[in-house]
Amino acid sequence: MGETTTSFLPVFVTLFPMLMTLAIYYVQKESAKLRNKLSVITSIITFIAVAAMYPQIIRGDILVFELFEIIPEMGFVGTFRVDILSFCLALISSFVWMLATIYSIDYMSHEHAQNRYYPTLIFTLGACLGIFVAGDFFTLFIFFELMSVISYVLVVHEETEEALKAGYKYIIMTIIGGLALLLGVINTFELAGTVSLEHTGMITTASGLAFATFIAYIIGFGMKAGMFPLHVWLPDAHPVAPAPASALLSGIMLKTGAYGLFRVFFNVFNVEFLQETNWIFVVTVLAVITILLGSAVAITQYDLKRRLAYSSIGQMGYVLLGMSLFTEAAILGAIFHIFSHAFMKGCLFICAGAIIVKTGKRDVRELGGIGIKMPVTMIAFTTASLAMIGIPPLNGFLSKWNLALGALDGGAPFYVVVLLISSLMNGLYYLPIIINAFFGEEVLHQEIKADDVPFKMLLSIVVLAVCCLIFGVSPINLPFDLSRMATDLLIGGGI
Amino acid sequence: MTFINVIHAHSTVLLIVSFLLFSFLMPILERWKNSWCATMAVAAHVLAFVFIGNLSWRVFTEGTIHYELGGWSPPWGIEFVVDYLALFMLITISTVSFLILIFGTVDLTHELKPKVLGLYYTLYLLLVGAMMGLAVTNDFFNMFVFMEIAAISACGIISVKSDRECVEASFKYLMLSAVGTGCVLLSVALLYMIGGHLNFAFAAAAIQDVAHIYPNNILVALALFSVGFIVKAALFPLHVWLPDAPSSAPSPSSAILSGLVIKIYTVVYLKLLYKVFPIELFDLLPVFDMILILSALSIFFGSIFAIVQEDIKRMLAFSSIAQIGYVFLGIGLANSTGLTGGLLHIFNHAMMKSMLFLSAGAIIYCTGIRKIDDLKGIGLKMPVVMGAFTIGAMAMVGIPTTNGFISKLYLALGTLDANKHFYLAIILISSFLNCLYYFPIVINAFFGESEEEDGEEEIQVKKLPLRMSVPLIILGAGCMIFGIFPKYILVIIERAVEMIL
Amino acid sequence: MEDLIVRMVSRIVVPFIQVYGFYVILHGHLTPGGSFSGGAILGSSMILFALAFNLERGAKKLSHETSTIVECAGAGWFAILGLVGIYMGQNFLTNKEAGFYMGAPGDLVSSGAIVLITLGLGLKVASTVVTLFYSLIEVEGDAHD
Amino acid sequence: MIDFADVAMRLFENMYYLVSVILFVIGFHTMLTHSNLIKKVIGMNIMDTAIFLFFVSTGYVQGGVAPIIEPGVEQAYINPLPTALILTGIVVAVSVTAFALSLVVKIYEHYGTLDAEEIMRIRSTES
Amino acid sequence: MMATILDMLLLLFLIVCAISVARTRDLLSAIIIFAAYSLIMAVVWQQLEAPDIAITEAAIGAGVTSLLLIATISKTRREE
Amino acid sequence: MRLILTLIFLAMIAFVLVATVAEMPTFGDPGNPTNNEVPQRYIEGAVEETGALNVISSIIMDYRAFDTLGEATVLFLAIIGALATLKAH
Repeated sequence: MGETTTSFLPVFVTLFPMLMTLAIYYVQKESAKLRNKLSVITSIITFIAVAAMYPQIIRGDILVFELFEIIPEMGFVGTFRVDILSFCLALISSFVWMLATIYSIDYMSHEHAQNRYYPTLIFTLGACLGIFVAGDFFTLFIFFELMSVISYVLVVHEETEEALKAGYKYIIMTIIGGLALLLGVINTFELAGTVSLEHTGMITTASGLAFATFIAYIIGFGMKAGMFPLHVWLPDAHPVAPAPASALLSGIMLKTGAYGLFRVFFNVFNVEFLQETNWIFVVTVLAVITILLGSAVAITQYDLKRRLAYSSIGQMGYVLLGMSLFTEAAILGAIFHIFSHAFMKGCLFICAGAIIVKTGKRDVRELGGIGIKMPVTMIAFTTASLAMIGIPPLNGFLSKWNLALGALDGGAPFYVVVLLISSLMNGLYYLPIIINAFFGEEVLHQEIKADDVPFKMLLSIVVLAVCCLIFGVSPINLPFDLSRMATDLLIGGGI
Repeated sequence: MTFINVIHAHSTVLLIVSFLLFSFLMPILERWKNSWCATMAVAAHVLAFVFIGNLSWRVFTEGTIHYELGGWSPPWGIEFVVDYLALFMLITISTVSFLILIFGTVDLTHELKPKVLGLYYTLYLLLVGAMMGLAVTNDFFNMFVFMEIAAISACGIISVKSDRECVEASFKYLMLSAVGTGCVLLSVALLYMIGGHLNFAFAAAAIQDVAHIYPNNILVALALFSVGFIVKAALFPLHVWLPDAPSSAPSPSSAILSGLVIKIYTVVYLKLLYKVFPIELFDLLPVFDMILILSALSIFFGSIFAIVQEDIKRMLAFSSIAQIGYVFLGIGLANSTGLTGGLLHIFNHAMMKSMLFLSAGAIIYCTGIRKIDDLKGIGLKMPVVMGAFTIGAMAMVGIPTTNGFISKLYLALGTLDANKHFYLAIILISSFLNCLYYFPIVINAFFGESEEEDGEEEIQVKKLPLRMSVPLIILGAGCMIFGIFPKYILVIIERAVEMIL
Repeated sequence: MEDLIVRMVSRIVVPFIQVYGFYVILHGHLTPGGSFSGGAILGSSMILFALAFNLERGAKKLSHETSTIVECAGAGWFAILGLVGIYMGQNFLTNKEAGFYMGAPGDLVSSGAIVLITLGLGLKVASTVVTLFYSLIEVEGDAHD
Repeated sequence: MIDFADVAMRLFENMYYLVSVILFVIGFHTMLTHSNLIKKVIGMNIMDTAIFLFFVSTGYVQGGVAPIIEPGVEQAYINPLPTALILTGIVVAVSVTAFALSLVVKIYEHYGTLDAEEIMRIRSTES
Repeated sequence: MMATILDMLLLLFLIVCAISVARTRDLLSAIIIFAAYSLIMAVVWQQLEAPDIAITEAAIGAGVTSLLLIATISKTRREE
Repeated sequence: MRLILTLIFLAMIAFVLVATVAEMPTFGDPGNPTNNEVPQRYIEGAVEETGALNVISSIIMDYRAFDTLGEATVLFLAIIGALATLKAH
């Protein structure tokens, strides 16, 4: 076990993007190019800063920093704390964010209001990392709300009627979730007297208030994670955003909810307590419904991005299911699925963006023959789709395998069936797109030139697709090792 | 006997007298040179900052300051007391009213006829002076006099606008104020009858002694006090004057009415409730529970009414009813966390609501639009104003890093400390309702498309003068700063709460 | 009101009322009455005068210019007398300790600041009453300035 | 069981208080329910005088005289404090009345009526 | 005892005046009744040994307030 | 309906207040709580301390002179308010 060391890095990765937002905001008056460069550089530096924590984290150290005291006597002290779980999430977020930012430069070049887009994107990065590196629930809550509210701007970027409607739904649900989360945090503080993530098992006596706290957390984080009854905002909000923003919304921001639930299950409560009271069963059931419903509805959708959005709901169900089963393999699967899904869904969404930009078509039935016109994009899309379905050498398989193992360990083969069914359904809605793209008859694409999208877009697409490929069943699998370490930490109760 | 010594010894009274003297001078000055009035009003505020600076230094180093007017010791003469609570109010009032005034120096030339400007500043100074007097006074009858000064001047700054709604709203406010002050005076009489003292401290001691002989007197007095102050503070069932008054008045008047005037009565009520009335009385009558119920109704209905409003200032006025409910909630919780939240909300809401009213005023100044639906696409044309409005809206909803969040957090913890979960739900629900009526405005302003693009001309936007934008920026920054570093104001509030309980 | 009798009577009566008003003001510290009642009597006498003759002539007796100055001066006078207390090293509005001439109890000129304040306030109240009456009764067109 | 005779006796003894309370309610009623604005103002005045009467009554002492000291004469005086306060109160009341009346004049100029309900109707039809 | 009966009569008058002010439809009459009310009030205050207020009430309550009210109805209207 | 409600409301107020009257200290009783050291000092000390024979004058102009300053301010305000209202329109 490592020791606790004070490090400024966690604060840096949060505040640096936020401060750079100002710089970007001022630079953009001078030149758009400089703004784009600055955004990319910011995201790269942030990624490097996150990665720089790796040597210490891998030793098992925990990095802490106390920035300022807001209300000290209420445990409201703006602390930052990075352990292996936080690091996993921060790493994947900053990585995907970096790629999405690079992708944005070409993708957004024809869009309006870029001056609003880039500062928002970078600020959201800071807020999102803030959630992962926060050291207490109050700080976490602050960054959570900041991220939710600021990302509203990303959702409504298009400013169409549809986007505004979806955005309104999003902001309303976000506020409800935020309030529920606030309720949970306040209740925790009331019951435990602390909200710091140093502690585990803050609440271990069952009471009405404790249950209310549990439910409040489920609502608050589940809202963000797209859990079944609270997912209603998701299929509207994700498709209307610009493609890189959708990729981030689906790939990263959904994970903030999952991360929060991890913290709730293992820090606020603990495994024994949740199993004893059977409260966790609520989450398990909802997760199963989420998986089945997300996958089933996705089949009925013909809008490409909408289909991907529903697929996200289903995939988040895996993560929720994994974390609620509480066996080692299941948790490993859940954490690894966070990585996998970030790669896969990030890739899929930006591919979709590339397709839409190129063809102007959103309907999956009209994409016949696109694979020949845009070979690289479609190959990447295919890789990610296959990973989604869970075809063996790809990363999606590895996470599902572990989840299934976990379910069997927990003596609940029923969940394996669920996983299988959902994989089947994944196949049902991904394969037709791919088949149609490569073998379908070419419709209405005569005017499109047979060249792929610009280099910067391709770069991101390819990198993500390669990640799906190599972080599958391969001997050198950094995400898997990190997930294993995080699982050890969670199961060992050594947070 | 240097000048510094004089300020040091008499800053309590000089603070109020300087406002009175400046306003007495104003009408003469106005005849001589009209343009100096605004400068005079600003000068009065700057002078007040000097006195308040001195007072805060003394309060922090020496503790509570007692000032005996005319040199007569308390039971015989009037006494001013500056404790942490009063200091807190003084700071709030002086800062916010100063910023509103700076804004008003431009806005008023647009909203009012030039010949009433001098009179407006006179009324404004008297209102501010009276509020400060209410904060420091420790005498029942003196309180009554200050209440009347505040009432008439508050009505005056509504009716100076040449708009017929203004006169009517002002009259309504005046009548209800008269009911309020009448009730307060009657209850002062009831308390004087059995206590024989007018000084708060002496009256409290005397009433404590006779509480078992005349319990009904005290109860009726308490009920009348409550009615009087609830009318003045515009809590739910007796709020009828509020929506009319600030929505028709000139924007600086609306800001000061909604931001400060209703708060000062709340603080006076708080002071009386905790300091004067004997504790065992509250066993006979569940006063705090009644306050809680009223505040819950106020929070709920204020928000509901605000949702259906079309006029932006009217919506803000209804929102004030909801927000004053929070303050009363803090009072009713009667524990230190809740009370801290309530007092903090006084300060925070003073900043947020004045900022919102001022930005509404700036919108009206620049474009002439009052209807919420017409505000589409205005955000990019006036970024400072709508930026301030957005911060205000976020603070109202209670998004973290804004000050509204901190006070709601304290209130929420207070409800849990008092074991009253129902009110926690009320707080959360009302935050949600706030979001329902504040966010559409912001969304429309920034993302909405202006509808009359074809054919009709674009919205004409005047340039925002510096003196209007600076107060908005300061208030906006204040909302953020006190959202992240609330401890600078909590230092005072916590001591005030300690002293009250 | 062009009635001759009313005019004659008021011409005779008004000076007496005014003298009585002044008496009430000046003897405020010795007998019942004081600045407010005396001021009101004084003001009413002027209103009576104005009503008996006509409003324009009455208005000339006390223009808005003058009344405003009297108003402000009356209130300011009070505050300044209070500041004398501070100047003398005492608290605000101190009377005896601040060194005002106290005289012998019962004299007309006695009791220090009380007489001075009463006098100032009495005039102020008188002018207030008159101004209020005029501002209410004045016709829209020839209002002010 | 309440002794009604005793209560009646108490009420008779406290006749001034009783009357001022009744006047208060009458004034309150006039002020709140009459739609005529001038009546409202008069009602306010009645309410105020009722309160003043109440306040001054608290200072009355049986057999006392007005507190104008005749040096050398020993006698009981009434409590001067309420009287002094109410002196202030009356002036405050007249100020409020004056201001309210100036508003009434302007309301009449704008709306052409003094009836509060009529004004409400005019406002609602316009907006 | 005489004093008490006088007090009672005065107070009764007060109530009667107050009610009739509220009931009278003619505003000028109402104002005159209100002036009478104030004058009775002045006497009541004399009964309460408060001559200062008695004088003030007579001058301000009955005099000034009535004058202002009459000025107002002269600018507006007499009927309710 | 509204009238009846108002009347009921007023009757309630009246009842409460009248009920309170029955329990108040007796009118004019020299032993009432109001007759404490405060008026005593005013009556005994006024002539010497303020020089005024009329105790009421000495109270409003000296002991509690600040109230009177406030009252003068209210009068001043009434005029300013009335002028502002009348000039504005």
